[in-house]
Amino acid sequence: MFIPHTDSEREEMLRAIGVESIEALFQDIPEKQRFPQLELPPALKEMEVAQELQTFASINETSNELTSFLGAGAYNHYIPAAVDSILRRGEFYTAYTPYQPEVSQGTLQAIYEYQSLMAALTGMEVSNASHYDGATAAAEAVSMAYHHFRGKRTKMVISNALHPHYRETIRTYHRGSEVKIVEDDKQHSEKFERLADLIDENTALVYVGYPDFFGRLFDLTDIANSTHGAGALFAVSVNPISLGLFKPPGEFGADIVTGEGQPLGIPLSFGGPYLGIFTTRKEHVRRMAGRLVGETIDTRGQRGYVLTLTAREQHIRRERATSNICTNQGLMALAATVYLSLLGSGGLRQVAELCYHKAHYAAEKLTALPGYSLTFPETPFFNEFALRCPRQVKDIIAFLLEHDVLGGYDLGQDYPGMEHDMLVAVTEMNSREEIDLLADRLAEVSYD
Amino acid sequence: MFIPHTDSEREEMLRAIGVESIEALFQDIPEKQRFPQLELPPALKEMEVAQELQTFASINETSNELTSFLGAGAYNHYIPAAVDSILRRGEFYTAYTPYQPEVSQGTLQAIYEYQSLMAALTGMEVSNASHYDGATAAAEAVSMAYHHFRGKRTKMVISNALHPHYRETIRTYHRGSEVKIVEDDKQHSEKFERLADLIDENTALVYVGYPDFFGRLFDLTDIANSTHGAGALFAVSVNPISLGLFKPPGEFGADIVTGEGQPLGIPLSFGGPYLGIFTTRKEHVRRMAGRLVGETIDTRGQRGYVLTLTAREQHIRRERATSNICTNQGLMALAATVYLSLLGSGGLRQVAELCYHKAHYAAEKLTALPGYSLTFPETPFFNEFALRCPRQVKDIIAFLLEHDVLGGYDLGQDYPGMEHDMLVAVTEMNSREEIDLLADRLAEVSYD
Amino acid sequence: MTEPLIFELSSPGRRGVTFPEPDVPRAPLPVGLTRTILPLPELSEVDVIRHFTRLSQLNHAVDTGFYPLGSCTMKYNPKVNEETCRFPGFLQLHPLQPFITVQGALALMYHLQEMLNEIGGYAATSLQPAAGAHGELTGVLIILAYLRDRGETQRNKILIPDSAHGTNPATSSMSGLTVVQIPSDKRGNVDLEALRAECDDTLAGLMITNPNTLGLFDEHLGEICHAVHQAGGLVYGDGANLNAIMGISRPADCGIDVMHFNLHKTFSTPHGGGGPGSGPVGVAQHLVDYLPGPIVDIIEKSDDDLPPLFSFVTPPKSIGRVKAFHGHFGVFVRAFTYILMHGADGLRRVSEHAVLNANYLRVHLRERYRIPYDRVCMHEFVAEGHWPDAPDVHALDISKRLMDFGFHPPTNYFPLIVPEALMIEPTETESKATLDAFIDAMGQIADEARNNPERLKGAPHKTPFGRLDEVKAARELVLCCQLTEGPAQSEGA
Amino acid sequence: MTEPLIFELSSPGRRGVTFPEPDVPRAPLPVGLTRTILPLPELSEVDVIRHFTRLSQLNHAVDTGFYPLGSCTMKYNPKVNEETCRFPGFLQLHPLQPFITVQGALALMYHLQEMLNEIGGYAATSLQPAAGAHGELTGVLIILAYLRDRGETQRNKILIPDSAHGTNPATSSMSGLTVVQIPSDKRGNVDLEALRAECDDTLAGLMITNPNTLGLFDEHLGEICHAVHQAGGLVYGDGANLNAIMGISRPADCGIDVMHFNLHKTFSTPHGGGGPGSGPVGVAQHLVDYLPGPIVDIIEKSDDDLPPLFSFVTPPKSIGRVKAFHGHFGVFVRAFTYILMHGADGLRRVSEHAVLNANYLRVHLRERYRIPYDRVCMHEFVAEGHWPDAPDVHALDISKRLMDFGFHPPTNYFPLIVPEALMIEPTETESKATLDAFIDAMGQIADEARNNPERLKGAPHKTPFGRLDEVKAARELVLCCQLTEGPAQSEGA
Ligand SMILES: Cc1ncc(COP(=O)(O)O)c(C=O)c1O
Ligand SMILES: Cc1ncc(COP(=O)(O)O)c(C=O)c1O
Repeated sequence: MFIPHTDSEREEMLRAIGVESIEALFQDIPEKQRFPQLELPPALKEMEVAQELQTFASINETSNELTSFLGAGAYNHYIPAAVDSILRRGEFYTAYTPYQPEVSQGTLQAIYEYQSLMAALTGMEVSNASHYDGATAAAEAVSMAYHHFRGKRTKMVISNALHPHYRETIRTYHRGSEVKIVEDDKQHSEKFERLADLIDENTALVYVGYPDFFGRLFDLTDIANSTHGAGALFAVSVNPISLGLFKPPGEFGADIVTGEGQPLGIPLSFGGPYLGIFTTRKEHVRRMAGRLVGETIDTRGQRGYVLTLTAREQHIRRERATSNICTNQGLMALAATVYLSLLGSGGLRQVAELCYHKAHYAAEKLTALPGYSLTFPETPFFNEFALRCPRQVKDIIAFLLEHDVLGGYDLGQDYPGMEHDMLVAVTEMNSREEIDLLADRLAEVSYD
Repeated sequence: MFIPHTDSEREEMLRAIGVESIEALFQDIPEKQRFPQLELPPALKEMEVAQELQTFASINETSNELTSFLGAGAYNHYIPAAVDSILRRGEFYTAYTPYQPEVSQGTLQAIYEYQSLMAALTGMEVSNASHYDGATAAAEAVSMAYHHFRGKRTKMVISNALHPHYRETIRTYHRGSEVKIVEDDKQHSEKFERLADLIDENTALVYVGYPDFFGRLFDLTDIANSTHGAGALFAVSVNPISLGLFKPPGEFGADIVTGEGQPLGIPLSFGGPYLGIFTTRKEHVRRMAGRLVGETIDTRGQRGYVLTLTAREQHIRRERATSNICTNQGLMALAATVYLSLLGSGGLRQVAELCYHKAHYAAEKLTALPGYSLTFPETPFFNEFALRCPRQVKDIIAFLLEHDVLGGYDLGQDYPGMEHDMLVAVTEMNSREEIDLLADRLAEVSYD
Repeated sequence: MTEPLIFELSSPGRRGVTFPEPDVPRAPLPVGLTRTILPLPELSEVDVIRHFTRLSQLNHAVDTGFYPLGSCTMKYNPKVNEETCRFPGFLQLHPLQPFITVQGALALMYHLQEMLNEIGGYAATSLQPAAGAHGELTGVLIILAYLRDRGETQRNKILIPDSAHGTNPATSSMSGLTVVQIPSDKRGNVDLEALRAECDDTLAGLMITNPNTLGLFDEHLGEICHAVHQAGGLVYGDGANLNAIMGISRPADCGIDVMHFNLHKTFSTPHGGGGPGSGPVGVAQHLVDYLPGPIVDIIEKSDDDLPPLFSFVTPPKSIGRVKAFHGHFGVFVRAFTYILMHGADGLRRVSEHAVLNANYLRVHLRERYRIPYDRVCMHEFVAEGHWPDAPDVHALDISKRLMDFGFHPPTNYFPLIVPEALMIEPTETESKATLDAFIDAMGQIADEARNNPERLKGAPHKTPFGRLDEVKAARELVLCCQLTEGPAQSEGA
Repeated sequence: MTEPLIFELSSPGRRGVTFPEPDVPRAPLPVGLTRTILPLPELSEVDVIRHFTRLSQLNHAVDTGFYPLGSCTMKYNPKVNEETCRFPGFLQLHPLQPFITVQGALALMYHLQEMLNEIGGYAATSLQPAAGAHGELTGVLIILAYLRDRGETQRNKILIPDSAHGTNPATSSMSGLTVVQIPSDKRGNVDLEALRAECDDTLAGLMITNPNTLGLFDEHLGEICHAVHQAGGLVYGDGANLNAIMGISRPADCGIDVMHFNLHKTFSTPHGGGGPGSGPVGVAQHLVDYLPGPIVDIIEKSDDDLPPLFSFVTPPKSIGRVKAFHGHFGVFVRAFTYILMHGADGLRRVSEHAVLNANYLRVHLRERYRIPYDRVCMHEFVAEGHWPDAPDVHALDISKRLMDFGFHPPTNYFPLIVPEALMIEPTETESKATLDAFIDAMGQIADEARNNPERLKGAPHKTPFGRLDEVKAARELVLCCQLTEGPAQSEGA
């Protein structure tokens, strides 16, 4: 078990402390509130708990047992076995934030490599050591923009096609502040005209998804220019896998790139823990939240790494900190680092291409069925697309589930009027047969 | 992938060697036999192979999906998660035999601890670093006895109740030698009278199981005395879990103890890799086969460990070696070491008790059913017992399987005349409900 | 030997993992959107494994030795947790699957919510927050939503003791509140008078850590909460130190209206080299409707044959979600496993032994170190890492020297109210033998401070790296590397 | 810092793992048979994890660095193997389950048998042998059974080249055969004349390793096998060096009647710090009936709807089983995974690059080291670790000094026919960068042998341990420890 004390050791220790019993150590607690009898299930031994948890697990139907086309911000990618074999190393996962660099170079160098990889992938100059997830990274980007203008610009122009959870999280984070969130509508054209119309001299930030929640990819040049023309910052939320194939936001002039890092070697795990990516330009580094690792040398002349610019952080700057973040997603950042190191540029490109080609094959197959069409037929997409269906998506999903198929995501949940639009995600894990199967099943769905 | 060479590196290397192509390196092979086209399945990528193997795995019905009472030399025990977490450490499993002690102290000290644990558990003085399994350990014990008498005694008296696979392995190993194997019959009494009768002045070794293949436990005092009285060596094959509760063979005066170490934290894994335990008295150490680790110090005065008495082994003594064994079961010995370290004396005793009490509950339940009785009603047993059934065991097993119960082992396979005797094993993994379920099912089996 | 950077190990064209060729026709790529350069490192699998294996060995971790990092509860992380959270039935669940396909996961979350409610004394808990600080933000936003809902828009002041963790004030200002710092009294409690003086009708609430960061149970906790409540404010509890009081005292019973739990501290989930954590927030009845959604509830009660039906529901006045999806499920599985293995008595034993260990260290170390608030402590205590007769030696030197003994240093320079703070939290999973060895090392260091201060100033000596130049790092700001040709293998001699 | 022994970390009454109380009545224990003392160590889980984690870090391993241990094929062990072999559908199978419940496992074994047949050119393969030496014993017993079956009881002589591994002669004498050693010729081949001289009617056979332990493909292999066959003997192939010739040459095609495969060498299954291995034995048609049983066969062919039905069968004249159950199934899963990932072309590429790497090292090292049989080698080669102008420096010193560069030394003092042998097998999984770094280190060592021989004699310097006193170990024979009170924690300073 986990408490190593033997009876005699406990006695000896109490004697050293000079108390009669362990209970005596809790005199400071008012008697009325002391030693409540908690009602919890009886303690299980390891052997029993493993069986009990297996029971919980086996009640679920996994994305592996079902044929899954569900994405919407979390994707079923192949995770090379080497990733978890590194994550299982106790030296990594049972350490904490590397406050003491002399005995934490493993973690520190890995974070430094993570920062380097994220900067390279997004085409930006600096990366922090992680945020909680894609949603909170977006919320932190909004804070950063607000602080960038020292509160003088308060308007945040956010694409309605940014992930609904991210938009909601941004709103929650900024409930108490002066920040004003404005959105366009989902139908904005390739030129982001509606979004651009919202930009004014009070605008601190313009935020778009790339790919957006509907899987769409736009050329961001014009919207970046409009944003910068108004003196605002331009932020882009990405799916990192797509950057194996598509131009990084940095090339479009983004000031901030955030994203959900889950596709980079992190299991679905019912929604977490995932990884919030955050990169920016060097000029903004002091206003960026989160931990940061920098290169230096040690007393023996060896190259090494330390947490740096800690004066931005809550433990030093307290109420004037850039954010309250402390514990981050260290191990998930390590997963992404190992994943990208294994795949390299060739492997990442291959995964991105597989997703792209399979998704396009699926789109072609499904739109060939009577009654089905693309919701946004004009726009390029990456590995996910909105499919207009002949019946309400919620019925279609229920029908598919009867055939052990996890259909896509019901867009009507977030976008009123889209009750017939299903977001279909395809990854390298979906075989052609699975896609054909989906098509066969969908063909069976009759019109209303 | 696993071959790191890029095209340009390959070119450079060929140039350095001074050949035009890789093919040119194989000139020594006669052309006729060079570059055969092998017919193997097309190469799969990691992602595909993981799915493919999952398909093979899922076709099987595991001892976890079924309710299992199958033992007969391999047992379904709980393996604490900490065991595999150590076995997964690359520093352990991707190293080899610790020939170079300066960079192998991890393996060496772990083996030394293994030797110490095995000696303590069996009540003996020295242990080797492992044999392949319980069967080959037994075969090596026979060789050792033969060499002990320098070939002057050739008769090996072996209990017919030793595991049938072990007896067969002993015979195979000694096909080419002068060794003569004689067995008693399974019905020998608690006093081993029949076995004792076979002992004479040509007898080198007397071998018994403890518990034996039928799960039975005997007081070994008399047979040990008879053996020693004739000047022969006394060997005992054990189930190590039983030694958490029962007198170790060392206390009965055994000269050699062997056994199958699988129950000590090693998964069933369809029969292997397992662990051959081999311990003996110090006087025999030079004739013991297998690797051996001893304590010493290094040039800096630190306590350390090395392979020792290597002059017994094949790589030094060649045709005069004690055995040909080279690669052994290192990682499995590590598993047993971690398992025993976690359980300690208290935990091992607890497991042994659980097995004992549950098996006895099962015996009571099952023999209360009409038509069922103990085959050996007089003899104490550990966690396994022979159950006389009202029908042929092979039919019973088939019937139970229809109800997702893995019945016991059909003793008729090895012991003619025992077609109605089923060997039933019970471990801490079998709940009372499972045992009751077995009883319910067996009650349904009608008489012939 | 330093380890090259992953980029320095790269060789163009090399591949660690490859994927199958597409089994579908290739679609044309959109013009002008594809990327031309993708500067990622290229390695084989063995290079990657060696690199990260060697890196890992440069870390101190709970799995390699004692890690008494105060305020962080670096207890042992049971290995069975690492198995259960990896069961395919958990790992391969998509967060947006129809609820009917994830009843096991929902049941687990529901039971975990209930367990945390019971441990903290709360009416409801949201598992969504990702870490302690995230829980703080959630809790403070809940307090604000509650007050605003009652029309109390003028309440913009939050009180924070001077011993508080930096996340407390940072959270407050993120939430738009004005922070007023409250001093501590001589016994390490919140200064009750100072607190009362601020209890007016601009008060939104108080953020309190109890046991506090000195490791002390505030002797006036009841009065403090009462004062805040009287003034119309609410009390937020920073649950970082819950490891001291499970089954000993329930925060809600003491008057704390809302509190976050740290699953990565109290409930043994691993710290991951910085994260992930998980910071569920529990609330008393009056705040239940404000929790971030969704949380898990039973939507159809069980009957004889059928188990209950679980689903996500969003509380009616929810502040909204604080992150995507439902929180750190993988961390929940570990914490749930841990709680199941302990039960009520086991959790109480955990807290009892955490406190026993801290006091054992305290009474031994006070022989050589000044302990400013020296009374029976809870799970941790704070010593001063400085002596008048060794003026050059500082807490940092002691910390670095401890590394030579195979120990991770305590938390340094926090809480701010103790000069040269060494904040020591042994946790319950350490044996007396380990504590004794630590006491010996601390004793030897106290000797060296007088006899051989250079040994401390130059420490650590036996770690793979010596002290690192933090000034240089902050000045030069080299924050990422570029693809360069570098040494492929480190050298000997 | 040395690590205490597990027994020294023990504290009586401590528990690492506990089990539930029995859910059945306790049965009385048999009188006089129960044990009174059980002297096992008593630790908590964290103590155990720390102990073995720290121990592991004292090892060099493939996962930490280059490991060119000749004859052992220390190639990289793919991580996916470690996952597939742990699938519950494999791990939780009892070896004696009814065959109908284990069709997946049997199919895997059947396909692996077939694959090995194809790679070696054999008619049938038994997967049962546990390691290379065990395969040798199996193979030699098969040869004997075959000969005895034909009434040739006089054939008791086995020929073994002087370059052979020690397991070959040891196996032969275990099998009751008389070993005659055959010298090697100047080009490192078996001396054909010497061989022919022994080819009489007492000949049982020849054990040959090809490529041999010098890393050379015997230029007369065909003639050798022919000579043995002519004399009525059979040829056993020690397959330790198969990594050089997959898809390059099939041993059976060259006349080798029976051969063992080393799954733990050629097929990338991990060496486990000494094992487990797996040594399947392939045989040509005339020996098929003698294989140890059981092996897997199809007992009902597949038809349109149904897959084939697999079961165990025992060959009619089987020598009998050589161990319990069916062999190292967990190792089979890894090897099967590996072969599936490579296919025919991939395996050939493996051998090609193993040979490329060895020759690359050879041509660079021969500038500084004598290579006695210096011709194009296969997957390994043997250098002399000694120079006339540095008489005090030996192969062992070079080996120890290599450790300071982060490399595992080559195999020392084997094969016996090369004085001061350094047997170097890089394997195909090492990159040119690693080989170059090794060449540099070997060059520096060759310099030091002249300039600074003391540096070599005193090596290693940078490992956690210096040279160990083997004489003391063999003299004092301390082979296990007893429960004693010991230091619980290692010390600093
Ligand atoms: C007292 C206290 N409060 C809050 C926090 C922040 O918690 P987290 O790091 O999980 O965000 C910490 C972290 O160490 C802490 O010690
Ligand atoms: C040439 C040769 N033959 C046989 C063996 C014995 O194989 P194993 O160790 O698998 O028993 C070895 C082992 O290293 C070897 O190198």
